[in-house]
Amino acid sequence: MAAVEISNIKKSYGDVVALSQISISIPSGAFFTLLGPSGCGKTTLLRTIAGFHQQDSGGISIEGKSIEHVPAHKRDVGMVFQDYAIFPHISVADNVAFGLKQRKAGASEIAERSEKILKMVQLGEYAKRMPHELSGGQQQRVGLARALVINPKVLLMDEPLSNLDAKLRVDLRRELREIQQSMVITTIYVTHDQEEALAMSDIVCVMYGGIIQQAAAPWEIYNNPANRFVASFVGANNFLNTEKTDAGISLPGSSVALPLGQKLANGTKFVAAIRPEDIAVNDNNAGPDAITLEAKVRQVNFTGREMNVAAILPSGEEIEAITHPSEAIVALKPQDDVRFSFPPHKVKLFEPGVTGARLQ
Amino acid sequence: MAAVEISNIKKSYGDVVALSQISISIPSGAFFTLLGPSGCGKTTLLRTIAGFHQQDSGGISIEGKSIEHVPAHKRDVGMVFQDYAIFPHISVADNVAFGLKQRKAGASEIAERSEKILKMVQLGEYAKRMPHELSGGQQQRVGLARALVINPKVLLMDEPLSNLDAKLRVDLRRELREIQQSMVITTIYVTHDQEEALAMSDIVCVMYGGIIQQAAAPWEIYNNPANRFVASFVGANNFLNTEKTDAGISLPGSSVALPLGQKLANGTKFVAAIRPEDIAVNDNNAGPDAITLEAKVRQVNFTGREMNVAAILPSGEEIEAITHPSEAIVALKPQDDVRFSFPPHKVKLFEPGVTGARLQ
Amino acid sequence: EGSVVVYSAAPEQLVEALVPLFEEHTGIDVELIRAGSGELMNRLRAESGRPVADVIFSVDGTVIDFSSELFEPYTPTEADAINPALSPSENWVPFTAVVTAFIVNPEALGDAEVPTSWADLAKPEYEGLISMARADQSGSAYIQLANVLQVFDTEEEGWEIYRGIFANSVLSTSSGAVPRFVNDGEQGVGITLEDAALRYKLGDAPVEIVYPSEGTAIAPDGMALVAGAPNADNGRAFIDFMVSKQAQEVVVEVGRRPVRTDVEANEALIPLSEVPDAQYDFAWAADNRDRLMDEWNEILFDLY
Amino acid sequence: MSSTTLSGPAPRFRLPGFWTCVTIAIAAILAIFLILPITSVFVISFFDARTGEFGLSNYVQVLTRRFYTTALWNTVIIGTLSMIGASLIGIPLAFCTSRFRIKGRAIVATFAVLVLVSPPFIGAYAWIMLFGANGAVTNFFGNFGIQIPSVYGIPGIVAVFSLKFFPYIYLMTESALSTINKSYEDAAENLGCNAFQRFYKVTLPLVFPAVSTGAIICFVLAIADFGTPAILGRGVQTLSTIAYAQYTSEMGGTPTMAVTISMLMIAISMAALLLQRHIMSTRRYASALTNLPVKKSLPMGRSVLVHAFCYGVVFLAMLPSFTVLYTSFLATSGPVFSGGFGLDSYARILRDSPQAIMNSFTFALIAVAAISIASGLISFIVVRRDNAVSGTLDLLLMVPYLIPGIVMAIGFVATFRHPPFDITGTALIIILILFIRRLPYGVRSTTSILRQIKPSIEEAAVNLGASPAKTFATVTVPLMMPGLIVGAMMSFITAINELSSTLILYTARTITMPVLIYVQVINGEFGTAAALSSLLMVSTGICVFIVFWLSDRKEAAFV
Ligand SMILES: Nc1ncnc2c1ncn2[C@@H]1O[C@H](COP(=O)(O)OP(=O)(O)OP(=O)(O)O)[C@@H](O)[C@H]1O
Ligand SMILES: Nc1ncnc2c1ncn2[C@@H]1O[C@H](COP(=O)(O)OP(=O)(O)OP(=O)(O)O)[C@@H](O)[C@H]1O
Ligand SMILES: [Mg+2]
Ligand SMILES: [Mg+2]
Repeated sequence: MAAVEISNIKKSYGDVVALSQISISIPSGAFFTLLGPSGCGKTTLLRTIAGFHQQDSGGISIEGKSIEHVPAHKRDVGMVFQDYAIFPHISVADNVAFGLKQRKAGASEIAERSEKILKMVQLGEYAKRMPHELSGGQQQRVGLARALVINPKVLLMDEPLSNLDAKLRVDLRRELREIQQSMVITTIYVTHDQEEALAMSDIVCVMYGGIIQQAAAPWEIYNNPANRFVASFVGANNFLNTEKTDAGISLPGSSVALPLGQKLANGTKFVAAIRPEDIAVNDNNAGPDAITLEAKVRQVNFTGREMNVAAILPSGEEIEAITHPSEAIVALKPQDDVRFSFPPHKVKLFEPGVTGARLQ
Repeated sequence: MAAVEISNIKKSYGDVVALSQISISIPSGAFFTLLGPSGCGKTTLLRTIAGFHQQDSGGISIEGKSIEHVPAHKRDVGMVFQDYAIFPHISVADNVAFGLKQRKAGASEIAERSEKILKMVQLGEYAKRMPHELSGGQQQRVGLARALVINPKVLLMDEPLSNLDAKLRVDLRRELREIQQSMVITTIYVTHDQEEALAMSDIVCVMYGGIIQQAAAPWEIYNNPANRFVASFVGANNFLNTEKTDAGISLPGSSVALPLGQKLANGTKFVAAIRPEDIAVNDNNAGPDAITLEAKVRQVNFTGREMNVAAILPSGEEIEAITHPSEAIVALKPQDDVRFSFPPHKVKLFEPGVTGARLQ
Repeated sequence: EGSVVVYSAAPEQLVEALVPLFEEHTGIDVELIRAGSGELMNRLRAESGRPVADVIFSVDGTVIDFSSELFEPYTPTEADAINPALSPSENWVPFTAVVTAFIVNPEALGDAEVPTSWADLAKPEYEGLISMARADQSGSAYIQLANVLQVFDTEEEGWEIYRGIFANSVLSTSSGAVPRFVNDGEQGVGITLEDAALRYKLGDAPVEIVYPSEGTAIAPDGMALVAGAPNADNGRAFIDFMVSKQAQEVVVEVGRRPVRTDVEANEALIPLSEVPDAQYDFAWAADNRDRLMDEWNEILFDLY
Repeated sequence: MSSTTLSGPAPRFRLPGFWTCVTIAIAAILAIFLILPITSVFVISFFDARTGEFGLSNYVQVLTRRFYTTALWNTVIIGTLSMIGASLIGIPLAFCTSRFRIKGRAIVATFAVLVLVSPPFIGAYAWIMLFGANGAVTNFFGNFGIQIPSVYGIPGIVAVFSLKFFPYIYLMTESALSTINKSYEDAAENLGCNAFQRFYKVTLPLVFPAVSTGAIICFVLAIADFGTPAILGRGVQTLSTIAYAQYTSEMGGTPTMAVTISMLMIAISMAALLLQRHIMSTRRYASALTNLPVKKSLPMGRSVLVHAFCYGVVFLAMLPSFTVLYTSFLATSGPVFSGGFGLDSYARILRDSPQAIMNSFTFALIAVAAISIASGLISFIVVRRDNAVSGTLDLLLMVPYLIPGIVMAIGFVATFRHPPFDITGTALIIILILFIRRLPYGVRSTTSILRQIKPSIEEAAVNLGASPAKTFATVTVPLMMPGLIVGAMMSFITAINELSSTLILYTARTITMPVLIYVQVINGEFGTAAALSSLLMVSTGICVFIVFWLSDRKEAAFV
């Protein structure tokens, strides 16, 4: 039985449709991430599950029970807030104990469980502190402890790491994942950071415009994007416009045919996507079956592990390659001629439009 | 002659030493970046050059002239602010013209130069707009135009991109670099983002604790860090503790000797650094001259272009490898045994301590 | 022809009627400061180094006698026409006779009878029904105090009665508010001035004027020239005008008793001869002021 | 290279900068017009009222005589109860208007502000006209045999103060409630709190700083107000009525006891303020505003209740103002209302009081001009120059809030009646006291807007070649303008309504409307007093409107 079952949820704010026909089934113990750009409806969905507002239609059930008529304060879902929302007027220990007190737990039980959970988030010594005496990352962990201590059936997190700096974010996401795995707690996590989503999740659910674009394991999302939106939002990608002609489909400047079902009509427009890390720069070993495009360098950036070569194709389209750093590539200057090559099977085809469907 | 010559600058705020003994010489036309963690004194140094506060000792000269007794409003250095600092009550054109008016330029000259510079930052049509009608990136460019139009001897920028979102940041850093190169203007740029520093600069100057750790070209900084701090702050790195014994230096769990001058005394402690991208995971082709370490997986994260394998060595030290994604690595689970291998010549040795010096 | 600065404790309607007349008559501009007599004396004292005012107008004479160093004696040109009984002091010139009276609103009295004497007011049935101004803030209230002390056989008896009245009273910060409260029915009896009560009566308010049977103070309101007055001549002209027949007739119109023997009182009032006269002793009131006020303060401290 | 350095300009003496000069000037002004008068009053309180000997005898007297100690208790009780009463009205009202959709919320807020700025003193009489022994409302209910509780005595005073001062709590709490991070409340709900638990366990503690600041203001004002207890007290003495009575006593002389009592009042206010600061210092509430609260629509039944409460409260609080307005249009015959309506009262004030009307506007406008200039400069020093002087300035500007006007005025008289500062009796002394007493309103407004202006904008101007003075004039001032205007309006409103200090300083030439209203009221001349008050309310109302129109956080500008 799925831990959380969402069926056909709709929600509008006046004219703005925030969610349309959302259906999700989340297996027990999974780390499930809602990923999408700002305004796509992630927070709305999460808050609907928490009960902070009512959906227009559709149902939610947790562990098989519909929660439609359960008010927010009785839903037993834990929530970690983006802005921490640690009560600033009470100590760390009191923050953690807050939910237990509401549940009328005994004093000794409260003390014991609070202590245990604070140790788990490595804040054992901070129990007596006031929230303003903690750093951002520590506050975030208090928020997590406060949500976990009540043994919620589901843990909800709305961009819990987005206010932290880069290094801390990476550390905390590991910790979060470890705690989630050790407690085996079903988690719904909201983020707009694709790297975070890929790195943490069992299932990534990409949303756009209130609609689910794809829900799958990270590897699948990255390597088999269901549509152009997913391909562009998750990881970097080059999109080149092309068209089916009598000769089949190829890219301007190259005669190598792109793989494609032959059923399509002549004149149909497509978008070919190729990930920058799949492109080789000035690769003399590229065989005749590789697609090879000539371009002019716009800028070359060294970023440590990688080199980033941005160039302009004769068509005026911009194309970018990411390669291992090498002295030869570092030496490239703007306006130099450059040759990009990549195997045709790495190219994916989509229908035009932001959410154009995947072909093949 | 260097465009900017900073000699022996010291500056304290009460007990806090913000800058100690800073000496820098910046060649004319260079893009010079101050890189360092929060609180290392970057802003303090920049503001000292701009004249917003007085150094305790030491001198600054621009184009050979000391500016010690020149008040801030007469220094002729352009500045681009992190929070844009566009005058909100006057139009874009008036913002750009502000500095020229202070210099009592004629009306026609003002109009001409403002127009030219606005075109250069691609805001030609926005001259009449009020600042609040512009996006963050556009405001940033107004700030740039306003600083450039007075033909400053030096251009200062304090984290000008840090308030923008990730995608725009990458776009704007390309544009910034292009404009700087086309105008050949000496630029001092402050950032704490090492990727940004590497990608944009002619010279990167890494600061820590008010002291310059290393100033060199990006490639040099990444590949030849002068001390442990630079090695850890620029790019990712694994640091493993070791010690010189009679047998020479090797890592615990491996018998392959690390390259090193033989002059050092037995018992001396070192830190061996290996970049995660130099480590191969479960590589069956690793030869006997490669260093091979056994470890237990802690977490495996897929981030799209890369896989991140964090593991624990028998010594309890943590080690991380970054590799190309592969199904085999995706399949790794926590607690699995894993074998890390890397060539000894990729290992760098440092003295212990945060800023331990490079050996060899 | 210049101006004159007048510190006045006179009721609004008197000032409104007289000042424009004076200005018209003499061409001198009047600058008027209105306040209670206590406040005015404070100001005069504060300003004594460099006086601002020329004349103090319509305050209780004892107040002037009490601080006579602040003033310069002056005899008006028509001094002869003034009733000598109303002119007991060299220090000041009488301007009008002020008669203490009760203003009574029978509707607001509840079960209590309309009081007819000071002794009545001390009876317990008037508890909380009497409105009275503070003797330390209002000149007329001080007169009332001295009045009560003078009409009984001994001063002790007077204090006994006064204490009773005090205990029954609600103190008001100003004498002007006393008849207002009675008019509004907030209180039943007000100890006030005859002319103030008369104005309400003339306005058809449900009030009566009662003169206490033991005797009531018929006190001249005084005016005096300020020592070192910046416009001393205009000040004298002001004083002269205020005792003139023309001015005194206006005084009568607004309900005050004239000081001149050749001007008749307002017909809505009973003749002065029928008012029970307490033969109010100004000199005694002035001489004993410190002592009486100390005693008054003690009562205040006791009661509250 | 080194040769260039050598030929550089030799170190030379630098003139004190623009801001250093301004700081010195401001410090001098505050020292002369704020510290000096207060010190001289303070000194007076140590000279025995009778003997003139130096010592603590006045304080001993005040702290041992039953008369004074009773008054002290009355004061503390009235202050505390009024503060509680105002909180009991203000907090629920703020909660309703910030959390529920209220039709005409702007009207509620406007009335609340108008209550704040209604003319002083006359309100208490209006209450008597309504709820006195023979008041209109009392009689109305009396007809049905219903006995209305007395408006007199401590309960009446507390009720009137609660209704008069609740807007401070309401406005401050409202603005805090609408900027509180909603995540806190969500978190509480998520952890199992129902609506009521959420309010008292989380929301209320979070707005404590605002609530307590509002409460302190109520407390300070309630203990300093002498008009209401004097009129409604019926024998209840408070420190303020005694101080005023002593000052205006016939006996004259140095107002030693009045001053001593005032010092006691200041000490009580100060103690209350320090207590609040102490409580606040242990908490810190900064939080990001990522999740703004939303206003809920209520179901019909509850919505009606909430609306009735909101409108009921402000209507009740506005009653005295309405009464005054109504009274001003009654026909009069002498002091008695002769029945029917008429414009007699207005005709009379136009005839008799043009001087007072002129004065009021002239003084307030001049004072406000000075306040605007000074507050612009002061706020720059306080906000931008982080040094000992700026900290002291900030603290010093709290002082006028705590010092009753009467004390300030006594201080002015004591200080400025000797050459070379002999300005008693002039318009200048009134303008100066208005300036010093209302300066904090201007500074507070400009300070808060300046805090929102990033310093980098000014640095940008300097960097582009503008001198510090020029930067202030061309960049800072235009950006501060909304705050300057709101501050100017606030100080204008409060300056034109100022009574307690001008009452002591005015002369014939410098009488103002509130003073005239006071004089008229104590003389029983209600009609003209009401007409003058109405005039004052209208001009104040216009300013309120302008502030509403200009300021973002509307009502919040008033506290
Ligand atoms: N209270 C509201 N009233 C009206 N519209 C709203 C409200 N809350 C959200 N919306 C709109 O609903 C849509 C979805 O909003 P939501 O907050 O769920 O997005 P999100 O995916 O969480 O975005 P972000 O990453 O910026 O947090 C947006 O278009 C938003 O503008
Ligand atoms: N006005 C000040 N008063 C006291 N200490 C200060 C002040 N400004 C900066 N410091 C301290 O001086 C040190 C250097 O500060 P600086 O602002 O130069 O750092 P930074 O490198 O720019 O950091 P960031 O990346 O956070 O902007 C820090 O320790 C900081 O706390
Ligand atoms: Mg969101
Ligand atoms: Mg900085």
